[in-house]
Amino acid sequence: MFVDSETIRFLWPELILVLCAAWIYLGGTFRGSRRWWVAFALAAYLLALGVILGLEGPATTSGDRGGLASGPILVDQLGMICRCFAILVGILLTLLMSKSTRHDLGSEYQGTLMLLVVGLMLVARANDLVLLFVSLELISVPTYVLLFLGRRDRGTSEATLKYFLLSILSSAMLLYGMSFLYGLTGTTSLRGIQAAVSTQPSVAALSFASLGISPDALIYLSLVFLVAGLGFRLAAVPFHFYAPDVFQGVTHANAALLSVVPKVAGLLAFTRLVILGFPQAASQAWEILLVLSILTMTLGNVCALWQQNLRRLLAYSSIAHAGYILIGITVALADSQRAGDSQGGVAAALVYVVVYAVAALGSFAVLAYLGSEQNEVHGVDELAGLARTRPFAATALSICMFSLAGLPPLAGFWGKLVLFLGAVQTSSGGLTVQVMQWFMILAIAGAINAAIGAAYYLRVIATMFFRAPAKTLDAEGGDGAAVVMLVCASLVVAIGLFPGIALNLARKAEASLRAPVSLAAQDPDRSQPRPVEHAWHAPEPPRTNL
Amino acid sequence: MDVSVLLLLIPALPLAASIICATLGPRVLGRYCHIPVILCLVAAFVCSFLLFLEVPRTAVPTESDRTVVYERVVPVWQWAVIRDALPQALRSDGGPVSRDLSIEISLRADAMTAMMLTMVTFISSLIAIYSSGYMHGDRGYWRFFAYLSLFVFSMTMLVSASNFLLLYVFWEAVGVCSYLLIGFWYEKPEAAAAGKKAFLVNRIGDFGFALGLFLLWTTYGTLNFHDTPVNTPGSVPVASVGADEAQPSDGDAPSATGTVRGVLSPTRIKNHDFAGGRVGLAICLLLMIGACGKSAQFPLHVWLPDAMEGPTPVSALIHAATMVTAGVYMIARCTPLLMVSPESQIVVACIGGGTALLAALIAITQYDLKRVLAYSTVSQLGYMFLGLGAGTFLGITSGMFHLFTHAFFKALLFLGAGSVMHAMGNVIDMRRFGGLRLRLPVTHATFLIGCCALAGLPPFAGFWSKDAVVASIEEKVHSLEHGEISAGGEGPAHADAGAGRSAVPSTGSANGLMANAAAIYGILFYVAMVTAFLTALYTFRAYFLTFHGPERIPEEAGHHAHESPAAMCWPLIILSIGAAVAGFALDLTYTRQPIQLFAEFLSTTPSLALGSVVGTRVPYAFHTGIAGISAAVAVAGTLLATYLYLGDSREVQWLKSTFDLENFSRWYESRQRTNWGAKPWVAAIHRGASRIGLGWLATLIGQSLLLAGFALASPLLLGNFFSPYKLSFHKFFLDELYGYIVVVPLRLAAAACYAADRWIVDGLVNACGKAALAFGSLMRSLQMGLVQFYALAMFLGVLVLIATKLMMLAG
Amino acid sequence: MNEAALLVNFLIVGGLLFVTGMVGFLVRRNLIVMFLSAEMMLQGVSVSLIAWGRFHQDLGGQMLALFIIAIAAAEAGIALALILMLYLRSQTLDVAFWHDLREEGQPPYVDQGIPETHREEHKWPRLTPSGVRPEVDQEEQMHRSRV
Amino acid sequence: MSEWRDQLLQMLPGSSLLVWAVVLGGLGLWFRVALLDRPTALFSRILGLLSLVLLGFWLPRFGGWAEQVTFWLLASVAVLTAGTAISTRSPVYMAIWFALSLLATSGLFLFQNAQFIGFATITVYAGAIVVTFLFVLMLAQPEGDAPYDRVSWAWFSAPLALLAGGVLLAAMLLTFSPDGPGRPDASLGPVVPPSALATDQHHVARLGGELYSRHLIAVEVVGTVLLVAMVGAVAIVIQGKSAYVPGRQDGSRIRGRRDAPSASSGGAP
Repeated sequence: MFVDSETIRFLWPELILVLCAAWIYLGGTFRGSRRWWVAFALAAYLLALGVILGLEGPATTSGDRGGLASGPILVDQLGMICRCFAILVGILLTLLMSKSTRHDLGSEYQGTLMLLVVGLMLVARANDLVLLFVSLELISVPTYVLLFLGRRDRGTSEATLKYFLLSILSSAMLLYGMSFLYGLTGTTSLRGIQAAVSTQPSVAALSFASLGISPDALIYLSLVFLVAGLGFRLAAVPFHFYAPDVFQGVTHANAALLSVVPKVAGLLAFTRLVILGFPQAASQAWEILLVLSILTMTLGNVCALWQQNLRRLLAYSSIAHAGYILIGITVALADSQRAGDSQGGVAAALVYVVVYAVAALGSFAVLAYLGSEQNEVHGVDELAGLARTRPFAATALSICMFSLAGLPPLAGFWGKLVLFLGAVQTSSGGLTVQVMQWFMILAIAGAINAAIGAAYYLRVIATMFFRAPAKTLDAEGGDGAAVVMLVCASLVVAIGLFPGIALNLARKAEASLRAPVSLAAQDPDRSQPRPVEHAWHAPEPPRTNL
Repeated sequence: MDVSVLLLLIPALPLAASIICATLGPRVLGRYCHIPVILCLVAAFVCSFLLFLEVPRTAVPTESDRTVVYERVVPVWQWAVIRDALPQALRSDGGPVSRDLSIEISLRADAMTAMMLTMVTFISSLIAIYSSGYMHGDRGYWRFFAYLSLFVFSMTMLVSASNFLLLYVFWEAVGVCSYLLIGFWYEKPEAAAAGKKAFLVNRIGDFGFALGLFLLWTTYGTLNFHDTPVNTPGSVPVASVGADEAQPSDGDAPSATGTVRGVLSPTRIKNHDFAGGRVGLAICLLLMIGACGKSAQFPLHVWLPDAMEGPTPVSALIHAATMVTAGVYMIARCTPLLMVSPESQIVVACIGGGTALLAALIAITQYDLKRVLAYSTVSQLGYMFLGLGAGTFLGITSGMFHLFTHAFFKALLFLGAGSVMHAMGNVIDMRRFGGLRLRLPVTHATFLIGCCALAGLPPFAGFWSKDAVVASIEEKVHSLEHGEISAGGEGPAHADAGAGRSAVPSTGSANGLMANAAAIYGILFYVAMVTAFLTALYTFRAYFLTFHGPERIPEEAGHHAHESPAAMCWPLIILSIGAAVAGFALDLTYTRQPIQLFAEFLSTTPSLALGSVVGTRVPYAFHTGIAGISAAVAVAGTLLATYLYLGDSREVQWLKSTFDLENFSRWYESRQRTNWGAKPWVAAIHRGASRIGLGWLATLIGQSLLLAGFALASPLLLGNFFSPYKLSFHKFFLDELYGYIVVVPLRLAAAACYAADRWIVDGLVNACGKAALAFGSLMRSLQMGLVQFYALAMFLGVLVLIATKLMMLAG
Repeated sequence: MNEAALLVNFLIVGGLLFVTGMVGFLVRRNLIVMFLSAEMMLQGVSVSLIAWGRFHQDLGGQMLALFIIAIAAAEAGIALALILMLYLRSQTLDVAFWHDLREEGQPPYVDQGIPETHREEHKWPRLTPSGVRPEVDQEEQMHRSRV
Repeated sequence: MSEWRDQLLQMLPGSSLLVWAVVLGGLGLWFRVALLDRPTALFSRILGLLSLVLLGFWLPRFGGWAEQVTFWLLASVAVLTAGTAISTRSPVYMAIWFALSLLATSGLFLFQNAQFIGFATITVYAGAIVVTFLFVLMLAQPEGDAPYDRVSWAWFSAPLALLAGGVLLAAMLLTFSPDGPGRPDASLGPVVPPSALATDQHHVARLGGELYSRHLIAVEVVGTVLLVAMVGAVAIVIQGKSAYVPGRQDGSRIRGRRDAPSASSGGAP
């Protein structure tokens, strides 16, 4: 039995949220007050958070879950931390959207958002291709709705259309990749896939060899499609095109959602799919991702230099940050070829995505707060002299942007630090010379990009501080946005001052991801650089030359 | 008071002042914002001075030898611990290695820190007092003082940090403060632009610094300067250094107990336990890039002259006396790292010498008083790097000594310039005022003292320190030629000190760079001499143009053209005393040389007291010859300036205009001003080019053409001076011949350097930015708005990924 | 039957469908056609999945295909509403109509070379409206729309 | 990886057949897709058929002639109708062709003993989705094809799309390629006996068992997705009712609404 009472017990938070969302939908028909539903949603989030921390906290840390681990959900530290983060994102987005929604659609808005959060929570713990795909769709479908409901104008419609079309396209590619993955192993469970591909030589490999089908080629095909499907969610380069246009068209709150939720989901799905389920792809995957990472951050940063529109600027910045996140994934993939010793690539990417998400949410919250229903803040120029007209908003925005630029001692600095440390460490030992050189290039590219990236954030900050105010902004974004703004800015500072907590949590999460992976004990002599081996360890499958 | 209390108080006081100013400033304090700041800074100075006195008193000889070392580390707070950050595959060189990256905020006191702290707090206290007069009535009064004390906080933390990461953090923090202060008058677009430029150029340097940090971390496994105990995850806080042994760790760590040796810890230095070879060189060069950014060395010096857009006290404090010396401080702090790779020392010395000469050449032709001073700062920083690059004990201490004296006289000069600006209604062009010596008597007298010190005239501070730098180079050349450097000069006690693992520089090195080391240092010696001459020349040029000649006062001055208020005069007077006596009044008995005293004080710093640097320690002897030469050179420069700018006979006037290349610069500037864009075909090309995003290329080409034309025209210009008509007309030709031969090429070189600096170096730095922009515009053109194009791009991405693999497999 | 050969046959059919759908998505401009092309890609995926499932004698492939159908239905619902609304706003189903959001300074998209129609267009029969269009009370409509 | 290369080098004759098949098919599709308004239908059909035939030569045989013929019929119908669907001018015909392709695909599913999926495809896709879209099409574009249906958005769109598709397909074919084209059936390695799955009489019951045990959570999640989609679709329609906010600048280009179309009042033929 795969789904038993215990499994259900571990699904309580999700169930609570789904039920509350259904209740919001239902009740919204009778009671239209937006305020009431915002409060209700907040209460639901807090309840779910309490359930996670209270009921599952002790249970999760108690080690192996036995039968559950082969079920559709995984109970581990990574999932738990990410679910808590998902709920935090949900709370912040609820607050942020508390004013920007239309009064008569408030309940639909909040309910949809809540289901989206549930999707994110499920992605964090899916252990099955089916559940993973369905959870990703539980993020995508509400996103379309939220995007469209944000505002009533041409721009929003166009943005929603673009996002919708490209999103279903990327889903198709993701599914195609999944189909090859399934075909390689004959199971949809991620743990099963891992087990199937790591028995050497696997049954499947032998039968493929007899068919003349090269499993390596299948792995590569599958990988490319998975990268394409998830790269869209991360907004990595060639799959990034939608981001600037869509961000420009939607509301600030929705742009915040787009910059955070798909990125977290993409990262988690990638972690689960490729690093957990599919480590055999690592040797091919890191090459692709390394190049994509460099391209992504460079392109994001250099294009952002040109932007006058704030949301567009932040969209390119979000692309650039996807590049940084890919550094972490690349390091994690390169590590998984090496004897057990991890450089913390996943942990670094996790920390980075959290740090980025907080800062991006904060930035968008400030922008949402500064505008009003009629006059949104669009251009960088509109922020001129904000430091004097709205000192608190200006301070919050500059804190968030300094963090995005990676200035110490804010949170973004630590995110970049651990990422680059990982890359540098990978470049300095254990692998072949070419690999090390590539990672050195990656680290240098990252550092150069950090320097380029500072320029456009600084332009915004300079506009706020060093220019005479042109006009006073409305600042009618509502109390919710103001609260989000303050919370995010203080979180950025707090993570910057106490980075140990976040870093160690991420470490634990990564350890829990890798812990049950019983890759055979590797030789203890680590000083010898190990050659890169092909992922597929099949000892030259018997070629039936027919 | 206890050292740890003092060390905590020194940064805490400015921070408190900053917070008070920022919170209470706008509403409560108003015009009295300067009071808490001045009080706190003076108190911090007192603390620093106490620390300064405490250090030599409590320094103790180490157990085994005669070396006196003083070091105190005060851990404040464990900032972050990254578990299992270091994989075991990395270097562990025998000792225990912590696998965690533990970042703590710990302050350190040693002689170098004490010296820097005293200097920083002293200068900044005076500048705060000065600013209370200078900034009087400004709208951002409270803002200014909040930024100022925040800067002092950052700077004191920077010099007292005890790990590289903290150093980096405050390295950035002073950058941010500098950015805020340069752009203080943000209504001026140039000010905002200059602030941004400074910040971005610094970020380029920081990029190198950050990579250097990563490399340090992967090489040594720690970023601390000091030793730290190995912690088991989450158990012993670092606050108890050496107090109790750590608990046994979970078996992963190679050794359960013991201490991780810090990168710059005495034990490591003593054992010469440093990575040499390519890694060592790479670390040094990367750190060097960081230092070049902050200390405005070639080619990252372009931000400093532009930074003069900020309020003058800021220029004095940040861009002359304190922040820019951070790079020098860092390199001096990392001496043990540099000692193992002599190539990097040569690079440091070459960059220093080159920058000194280049900036001095540029300074000759500037008319903006603050710009002259800014280039002189770059030049003097070059001197400091030159000293550090000598890589000997004498060289490093002389570099630090020059840093110390330079702080006094450069702050003095800038404040004097500020006083002039204050009186002249913010006019800073030296062509528009003159003869102010009667109007501004105090400013004049103090400025003169500053000029003497900067020019290196004998009894003043600059003379001693500059002489020490030059002497150290001479010493280096001497020892390289005679192969003495590895033998050490301090007797048998240190003979084995150089026999550690690391390579001690020796003449027999196979490296090509090392083989020519003697020749390189020899050239640098002459470069230093020429720079000394030029320094005297441009310093007194500025002085005479400002304070002598017929009295000219621009109309902007209005009724302001009088001596500044007392709050501004007293700091000038105090600083001028410092500038006059800082060089030799340290020892009231006058029995020892100032540099000797200073070196003795600094020698208790572990970085300088132990390790291979000890082997280069030679008993100091006053090189009368070198001192005489440099004094003579300085006097010659001063006299030439006097001849050119003091006399007011017509001939001198004519000469002056010739030597100033006024005709030429008029031509040059008018060419600059020619509105090329107005010409239709130029405009068409430019518009066409910028449409495809290559406008910067067109500009670059145009400017290079202009430069080429200038180079081609220069012989004609020269020939003009020697035309027969002029030969006959000017009877004093023979007298002036010397002037022609020396000065005109000098002027031309100066103009060429300036042009090269503006166009090529600045252009390159800008071109980097523009290349990014151009690439961005190219990529932007893909964002055409059609959703199907985006989908096609996605598929083509997939196609490229697959096709590349196919190609790789097939080919 | 030779299961392995069967697998290869089906995978190729699936790939053909996927690629055909992709080409349709990239080339056709009608919103609905694009959506249906995307569904065609999903169909290709389903064919592959089921072939793999049979090869491995496992139900996972069919399961994933089933969920694909369910999700496709959900997406179709959203797509319908969205396309309808977009049509109401623009009076066209042309996807190239929606290109206002783009990089600043990029030229707007101009349709080039739409061929003139030479032949008589095929007309669909239209029903003549019968009866009288009822008066719609705006308030009531607002109320209804909430239910 | 080296195996792949070996294959690539070894089976040159085979892959050339393959290349021709892909190229011909691509050309055929290009004639249809890129030149939507030209009367090249016959030519492209010939090319398409030719390509399929070549591909058929290349593909391995898997069973007796009855099975083989059935498969070929279904597969060629599925692929050809799909190709026609994306290349026909009229969106209405496109939907119908697509429905036909779906029917053939369901046949293929049945062929694989995936009865439930086959029927679900027919019911959900062909029966519900495509028909609904047909309604919307007729609602929105009752005049058949519009001018924009006759051209693509750029001259390079069709070649590049076909190139991408061709390379994808070639890579896939190479990956799946048995050792050589048109090999006799028996040569294809061990013959797997008909699986229990394939002959299982209680197929649907087993499917249901799996669905409601192992994938129960996913079922619930899909239910949630459907709920969101439903609520979302209604909300989108409500939101879209008053088509634009008057006075907004970027809404000014929108023409006034026609009176007829709306979600509830059908104006279909």
